[in-house]
Amino acid sequence: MGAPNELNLTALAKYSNDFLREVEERVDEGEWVKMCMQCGVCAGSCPFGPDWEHSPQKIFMMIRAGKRQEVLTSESMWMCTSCYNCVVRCPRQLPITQIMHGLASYANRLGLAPKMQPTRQWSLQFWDNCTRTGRVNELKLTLGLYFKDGLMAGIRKAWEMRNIGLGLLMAKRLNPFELLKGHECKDKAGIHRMLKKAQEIEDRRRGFSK
Amino acid sequence: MTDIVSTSQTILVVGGGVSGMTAALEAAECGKQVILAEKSPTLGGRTALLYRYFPKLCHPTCGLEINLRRIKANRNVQVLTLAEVTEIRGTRGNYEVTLRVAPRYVNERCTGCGACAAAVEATIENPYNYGMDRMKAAYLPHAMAYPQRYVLDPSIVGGPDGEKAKAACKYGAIDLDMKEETLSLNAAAVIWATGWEPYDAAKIQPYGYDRYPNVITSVEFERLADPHGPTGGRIVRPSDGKEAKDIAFIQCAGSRDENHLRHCSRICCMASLKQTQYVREAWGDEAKSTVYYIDIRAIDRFEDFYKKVQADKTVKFVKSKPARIAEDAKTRDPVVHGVDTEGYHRYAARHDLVVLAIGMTPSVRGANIPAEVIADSSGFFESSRSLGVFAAGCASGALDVNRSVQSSTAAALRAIQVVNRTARAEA
Amino acid sequence: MAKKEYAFYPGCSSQLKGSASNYLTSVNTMCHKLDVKMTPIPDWNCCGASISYAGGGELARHVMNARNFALSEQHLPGQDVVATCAACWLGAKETKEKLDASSQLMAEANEALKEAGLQYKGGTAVRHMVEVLIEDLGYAELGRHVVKPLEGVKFAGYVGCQTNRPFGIAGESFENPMYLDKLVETVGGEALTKYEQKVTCCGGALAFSEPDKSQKQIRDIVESAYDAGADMIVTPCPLCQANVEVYQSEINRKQGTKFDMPVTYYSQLMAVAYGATPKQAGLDGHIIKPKKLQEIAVKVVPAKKS
Amino acid sequence: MKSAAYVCGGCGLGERLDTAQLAKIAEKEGKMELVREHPFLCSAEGVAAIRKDIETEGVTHLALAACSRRAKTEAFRFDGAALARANLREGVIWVRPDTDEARETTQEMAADYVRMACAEVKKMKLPAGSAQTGHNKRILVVGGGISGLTAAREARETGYEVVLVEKQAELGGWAAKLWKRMPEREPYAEPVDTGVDKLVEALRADPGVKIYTGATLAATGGAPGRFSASIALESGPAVTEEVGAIVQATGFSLYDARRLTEFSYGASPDIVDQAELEALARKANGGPITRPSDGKEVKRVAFVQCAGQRDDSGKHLPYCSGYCCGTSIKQAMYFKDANAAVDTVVIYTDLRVPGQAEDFYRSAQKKGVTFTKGKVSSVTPDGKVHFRDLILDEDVVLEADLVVLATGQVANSGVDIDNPEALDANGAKPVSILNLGYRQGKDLPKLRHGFADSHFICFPYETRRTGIYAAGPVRRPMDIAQAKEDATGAVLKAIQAAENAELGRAAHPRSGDLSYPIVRLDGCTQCKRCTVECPFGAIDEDEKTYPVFNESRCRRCGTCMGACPVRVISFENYSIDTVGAQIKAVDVPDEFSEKPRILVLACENDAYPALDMAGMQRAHYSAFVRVVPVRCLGSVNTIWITDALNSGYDGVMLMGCKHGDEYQCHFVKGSELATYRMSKIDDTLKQLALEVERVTTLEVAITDIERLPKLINDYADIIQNKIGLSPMKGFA
Repeated sequence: MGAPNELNLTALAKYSNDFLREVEERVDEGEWVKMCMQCGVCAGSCPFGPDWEHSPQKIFMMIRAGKRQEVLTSESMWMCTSCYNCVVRCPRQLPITQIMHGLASYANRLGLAPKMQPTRQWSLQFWDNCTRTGRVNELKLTLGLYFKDGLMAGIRKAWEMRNIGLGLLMAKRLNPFELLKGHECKDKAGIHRMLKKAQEIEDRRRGFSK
Repeated sequence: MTDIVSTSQTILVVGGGVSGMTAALEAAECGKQVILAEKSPTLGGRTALLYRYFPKLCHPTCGLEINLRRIKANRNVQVLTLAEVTEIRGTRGNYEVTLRVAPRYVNERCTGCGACAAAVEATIENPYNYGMDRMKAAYLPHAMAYPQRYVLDPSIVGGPDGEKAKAACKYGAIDLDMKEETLSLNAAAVIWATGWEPYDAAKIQPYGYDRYPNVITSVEFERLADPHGPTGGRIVRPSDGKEAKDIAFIQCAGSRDENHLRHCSRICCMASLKQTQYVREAWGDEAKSTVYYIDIRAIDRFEDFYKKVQADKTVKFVKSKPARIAEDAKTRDPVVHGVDTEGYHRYAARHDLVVLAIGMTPSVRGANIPAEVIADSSGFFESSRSLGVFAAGCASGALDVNRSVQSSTAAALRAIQVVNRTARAEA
Repeated sequence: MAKKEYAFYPGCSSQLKGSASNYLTSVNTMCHKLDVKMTPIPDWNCCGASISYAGGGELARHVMNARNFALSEQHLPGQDVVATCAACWLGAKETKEKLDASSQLMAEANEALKEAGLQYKGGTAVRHMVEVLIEDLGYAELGRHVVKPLEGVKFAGYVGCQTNRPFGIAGESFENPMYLDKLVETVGGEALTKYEQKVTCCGGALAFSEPDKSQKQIRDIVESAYDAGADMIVTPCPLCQANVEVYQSEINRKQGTKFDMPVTYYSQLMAVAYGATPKQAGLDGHIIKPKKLQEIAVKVVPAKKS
Repeated sequence: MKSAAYVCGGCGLGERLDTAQLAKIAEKEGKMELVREHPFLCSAEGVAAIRKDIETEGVTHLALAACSRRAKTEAFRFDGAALARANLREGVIWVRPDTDEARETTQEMAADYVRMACAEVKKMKLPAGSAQTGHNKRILVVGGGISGLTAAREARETGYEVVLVEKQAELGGWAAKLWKRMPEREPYAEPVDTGVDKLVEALRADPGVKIYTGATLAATGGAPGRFSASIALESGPAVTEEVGAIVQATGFSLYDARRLTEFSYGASPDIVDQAELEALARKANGGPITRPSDGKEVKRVAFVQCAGQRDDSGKHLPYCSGYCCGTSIKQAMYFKDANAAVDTVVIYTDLRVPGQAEDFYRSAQKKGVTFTKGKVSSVTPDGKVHFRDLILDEDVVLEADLVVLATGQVANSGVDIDNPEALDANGAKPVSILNLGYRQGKDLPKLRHGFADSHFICFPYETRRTGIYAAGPVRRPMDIAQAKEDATGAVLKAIQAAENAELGRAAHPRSGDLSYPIVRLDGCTQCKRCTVECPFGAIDEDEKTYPVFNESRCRRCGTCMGACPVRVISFENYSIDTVGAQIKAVDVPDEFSEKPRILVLACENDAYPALDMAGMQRAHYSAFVRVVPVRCLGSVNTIWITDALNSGYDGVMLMGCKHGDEYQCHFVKGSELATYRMSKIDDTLKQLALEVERVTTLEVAITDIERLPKLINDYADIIQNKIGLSPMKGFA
C-alpha cells in the first residue's frame, strides 16, 4: 500500500501545509479537510470501501502530510458512488462526498487524474451530454459509454448488453429515436451562456483564471 | 407530613448521589445545616449501580457505606427522598425553594423486613438494573438503599396488590392514602448535584442498539458483572443467555460526535478498560476483549491502569470508530464493521456481545434548572460567584468519581461562603 | 380546483419515453386519484446529478438547479418544486441549501442566471414526491383511496441512498427508515420490515462505469430480498429501480444465479391499490414483470363508493 | 451507671426465637438491671419506652437485642446513653433456616449475641471528647502558585485568615509565567488571560492575608487547631506563625528536558520545552514568535507530545501529565493567531482533551493546526523530527525551525519519608517542604510516582496527616482549571479540620467521633510499636521515648490499641475490654457437644455490612460463628485471639479489607498490619499446641455477599470435620 517512496520522499521530508492550503482554496468544501479527527467511520461506511486504495480519512491525512502527487493521481476518489453514508455518520460532519467529488474534479482539471479511469470518463460524458441540450440523452450516453474504449470494444459491449437493451426497448424505456433527436430544452443557448458564465466566475474565485 | 427545618443559613443540596452526599457531608461536617433532597427513593445515585471503580477495581458500595455512616451519625443533615425541586426564587443568600415530594406509600414504621414484597405479586421494570430485569412492585431499591425503607410502586396503589402489601405489614407501615406533598423551604445557597444520564443509545442508529439484543451499553454491562445485577454477576448475552466471552467495547458511543454529544464524556475510556478486566476475571485466558477507540483518554495517573490492560493478552485495541454493526440473523452475533486507521485495515469482526461506551448527558440540563444559572451548550452548568446556586459533580461537567468528589467539596465551600456572609450580615 | 398543486420536476430519466417513464406514468395516475395537480416546470433542465462532478464545477452545477427554481418561481409562483427522482431531488435540495446559506454563492448564481435572462429570488421549497404524500396528505388520506388492497403480496422496501441520505425524509433514520414499509402497509401489502439491504448502495451511476463492483452490491440487494421471502422489491428511486432490475440478467449470466425479482415503484403500488389498470400503473414498463401486482390490477372489484 | 436491655419481638424475632429466654439471659447472665421485651421496639412507642427509662429510671447503658447496628439508626439514637446492639435479625434469624433441627442452635446464637451486647455495654463509657483541643483557625497555605493563591482567596472568601508561604521571591508560580491559559468556560475557542496578576493584587491588598515570599518552612509542629510553623526567610530572621490547618500547594517541577537526549534538547536553542515556549510567546507579546537561535520568525513549528512521559523504558515518567495536550493546542494557537501561515504540527499518540476541552481541539483544527497520530523516535539538533506516522503507516522526517517538547509534571512533594535518600524523577535530592516534627517523618507520605498521599477515589483529600491537605499538581498531575477547583476543596477540608479540632472531634472517616485513645503510661514499656504503626503519624515520642498522643491528628482507628503488647491503649467506648468481654461472654459448650465456636472479627465498614446484606438476601451460614465488628482490623489486639483460643473457641476468622498498593482499607494500613501481626501468631498457636488453621485472616470486600457465607461454612467444616474441636475447652 502507498505509492513508491521516491515519488514523495520530498513530500515526506516536508510534511508542510502547502497542499492543505491549496485544497482549501481550490477544492469544493476543501476547507473541511483540516477538521477530520481520523476516526475512520467514513472508511468503514463506503460501499466500495474495499476498492479504495486510500480511504477518505486517509486521504485527508495525506493532504495534511503534503502528499500532493499521490493524492491527485489516486483512483480512490473516483470510487465514490455518492451514497452519502460517510457524510451522515461523520462525527465531525464533514461533507465527505462533496470533498471526494471536489478532489476528483480538481485532479481532473490539473490533468493529474488517471486518464483511463472509467468513472472519470463517464462523469465527463454525463456533464457534456446533459449540458449540450439541457437534458440527458440516455441512449447516446449509454452508447457513448460502450464505445469509450474504441469501436470494437463498443460493439462487443453492446452485444453483451443486447438483452438489456432489447428489454428496455420493449418496455418503452429506451427510445431509438433519441439517436436522431432526443429530449432537449428550448433555451439551449441561454443554458450555454449561463454555464460559461458560471465557469468564469468560479475560475475567478478559485484563482484558476490568470 | 414531611417535617423539615430550614433557616436563612441552610444549604440545600439537590441530588443524593456521590456528589450530593459529599457536598452535604463536607458542609455539615463544617457545622452547617444541610438539607439533602433526592428525587429517587434512595441515596447512592448512579455510583451505587456500578460494580467497581477504576483504577483500583474497588467497590463503590464501600465508599457509599462510609458516607451513609457519616450521614446517619450527623445531625446537621436532613435527608429528603422522592423530592424534586420545582422552583427556586430569590437571590444569593436568600432563596425560597419549592419541592414536590412524591408519596412512598410506606411510612417511618417500616422495619425493612420485606413482608410486603413477599406478599405483592405485581412486578415492575427494575430501574436499578436499567430495566434488564423486573422486581416486585413493593421493593427496597437495592441492598445499600438508604433510607432502608420499602417503596410501593404507584401502579399497585388502589389495586388488590396494594391491599395485599398493607395486609402483610404487621407494623402499619403501609399508608395507601399518602399524597404528593408540596414543600417550601429557605436556603442561603443551593448546590445542584443532579448527576448524569447515559445518552440514549437508540439514537446511535448505525450501532443498532434498538434492533440488536446483543448490543448493550456500558452502564448495562456494569449491572451484568455485578453480583447484585440481573444475572447475579454472570456475563451472558441478552438474546440467548449464552456466555459472552468475546466482547467488543466501542468508545465514543455518542461522545465527541456532532450528531450526538459534542463533548468528550471523559469516563468512558477508563470504564471500558475496567470492564475488559471483568471479562478477564470471568473467563480467564478464554476471554477476548476488543476496544475500538479514537483516542484512549487514560489521563494522568490512570495511565498506569491503561498500561496494565495493554499488557493483558486477552485485550486488543483497534484505533477505529466502527462504521456500523450488523447482526447475523441466525446466531444473533453482532458483527462490527469498520477500518483500523492505523495503517488502514478493513475488518468485519464477529463478537458475542457489543458494549457501547455510552456518553454522559447531564440529568438536568443547566438550562432547565428553575433558577438563574449559566448553562453551556451541552447543558452542563457553570458556577458563578454572583449567584448562590452552585453545580457539583457531573451537573457541572463530564467527571469521574474522584473529580466529582473534588468538585462537590469545592461547591460545598462556595455554599458555606454564602452562608457565612449571610450570618455575618445578620450578626 | 385540485386539492394540492405543485411545480413538477420530473427529471431526465422519469420524463416521457425516459428510462423511468413508467415511474412517471404511475405517479401521474397516483396523483390523479389523490387529486394532486402536478404542473411540469416549463423548459426544466437536467439537475446534473451527482455523477457530473468532474465536468461541471461547483457553481455550474448549482446554476443548473437554480435555473429550474427560477423558472418555477416565474411560471408557477408559490408552488413547491416536487421531484420524483432521488438524484434530482438531492441535487436540487443541495443547491437550494447552499445558495440559502451563502449570499456570495447566491449572487454568483444569479450573475450566471442573468445570462439566461433569469433570476432566482430564493423562495422555492424543494420536496420529494414521498414528502408530499407523507407530510401533505398523510398515511390516513393515502389509505382512504385504497380499493384493491395488495393483500398477500410481500414487499422488500428498498430505500437506497439518495432519497435517504444526506437529507432523508423528516423523522426517519438513515440506517433503518420505515416510511416505505408504512406506505406498503397503507395499501394493504405485507412489508418485510426486517429486510437487511434497505439502505445499501446499488452502485448508483457507477453501475455504468464500474459494472462489476456495482453488480456485487446489486447481488446483495436482490439476494437479501429473496432471503426475506419477498415477492418483489419496491423503491422510490428510478436509478435504484433500473440498476436492481436491469442487471439481474447480467448477474445471472455471469454468476449463474437465477434472479427474477421484480422491482417496482411505490407509486405503482398505490396506483394499483387505487384501482388503476396495469397500463395506468406503468406495469408494462418492466423487464421483470411484477406478476402479483398485475394479477391484482386486472382483478375486477365492485367499485365501492368512497 | 444503670444498665437496661431491650429484646425486640418484631420482624419475626418473636416467632423464630424464644425472646422470654433471651430476656432472662440478659437479666441473669447479662446482669442488666432493667430488662424489657417489646413486640416492635423501633416503633415510636418502643423508642418512647426506652426514652422514658432513660429519663425516669436514670438508665445510662443500653443493650438492644433487635436488628443490625446498621438498621433503624434514626430510631435508636439516644444521646447521652451508651449503646450496644445485639444483631438478632440480620445476624441470626435471617441467616438461619427456619426448621426444627435448626431451632436450638439458632436460639443459642441469639442468646450469645444478647450476652455479648450486655457484656460490651457494661464496659463502655460515654466519650466526652478530647480535652486536648486547639483554637487556632488560620489557614497556612504553602505555595504561591495558582493553587496556593486560589486556596488563599477561597479561605478569605469563607472568612478565615491566611498565612501564605512562597519559596520564590514572586507570587504566581508557573501560571504567572504563561502568556495565556486554556479557557475554563464556553466558548472553548481562544486562549485567555491567566488572571494571576489580579489574584495576587487582591491578596496583597487583603489585611487578612500574611504573605511571606522567599520563605520556606523550617519546622512545623503541633496538630490541627494548634500547628506552629517556623518560617525561614531569605530577607531576615525566621518568624513563627500559629495556624489551625495547612494546605500544601507546592505544585510541580517541569520534567527536566535535558534528560531527553534522544530529542537533542540542549543541543539546539530551537528545541524548547513548553515553559520556554511560553516565555517566547510573552516576548512576542501577540506578534510573530521568533526563534531563540537567530531571532527569525518561526515558520514551521512541531509539538512533540508525551516527551518523556507515558514511558515504558523506565528512563522517564511512566504517567501522563494530563495538561500537556491542552497546552500544546493552546501554544499552536499562539502561532496561528499571530500568523496563520505558520505550519503547526502536533504529533501525538492519544490526544487527551476530556470534557468540553474537545471544543478547544476543534477550534485549533479550525485555525489550521495539523494533528498527526505518530510516535517520535528522535529529534536532531537541526530540527528534523523523525517519527512514525501511525495513520499513514510510514516513517516521516519533519523539518521544523522550532520544536516544542511537551514534558510532564514532577510533584514537589518533599522527601519520601519511607526512603529519605530517594531521588525524585528529575534525579534531584528532594528537600523537605513541611519539615514536620512528626515521629514518622518530615513530609506527607507519598503514593505512586512521588505524588502526595491521597485516598484517590472516594475521598481524594484524605491524607495520612490530619489537618494537612495537598492541593494541585503536588497531589496529581493537573491543569489550571482543575488546580483551582482542587485548591477550593482542600481549603474546605482545612477549615473543617480546624473546626473539628476545636470541638475535640475526630476527622474523616469517623467524623464527629468523640472517643480518642487513652493511654495508661505507667504500664507502657516504650516499645514504640504504636508510634511506628499509627497510619496517621498521630503519635510522637518524648525524650524518654514514651508515646505522646496528638489527639486531633488521630483518626480513631485503634491501630495503636491493636499494636500495644501491654494493652495500655484504649478508647472509652471501644477497648480491649469491650471486645474482650464479648469474647468471654460467649457460652462455649464442652468438646462432647459437637458445637464448635468460631470467633469472627469483622471490619465494621466492609465485612460486617457484607454479612448484613447476606442476611438481607437470606443466605444461610453456620450457627457456630459469633461475629464481633471492629473499627479496623488494625485495632485487633492479639490478646483477643489468645483469650478466645484459651477459653475454648475452635477457630478465629479475621475479616479485613484488601491491602497493598491498591489498598481499600479506610485506615490505609490497618488490615495490612493485622495480617502482619497474625503471621506472627503461629508461634503462639504452637505454644498452645494448636493447629495453625485455628486462626485465619481474610481479605473481604463489601460485595462478597455470596462469598462470605461460603467462607464461613467451609471454615466451620474444616473445624468440625478436618482438625476437630479445640483441645483447650474446659481449661478456661
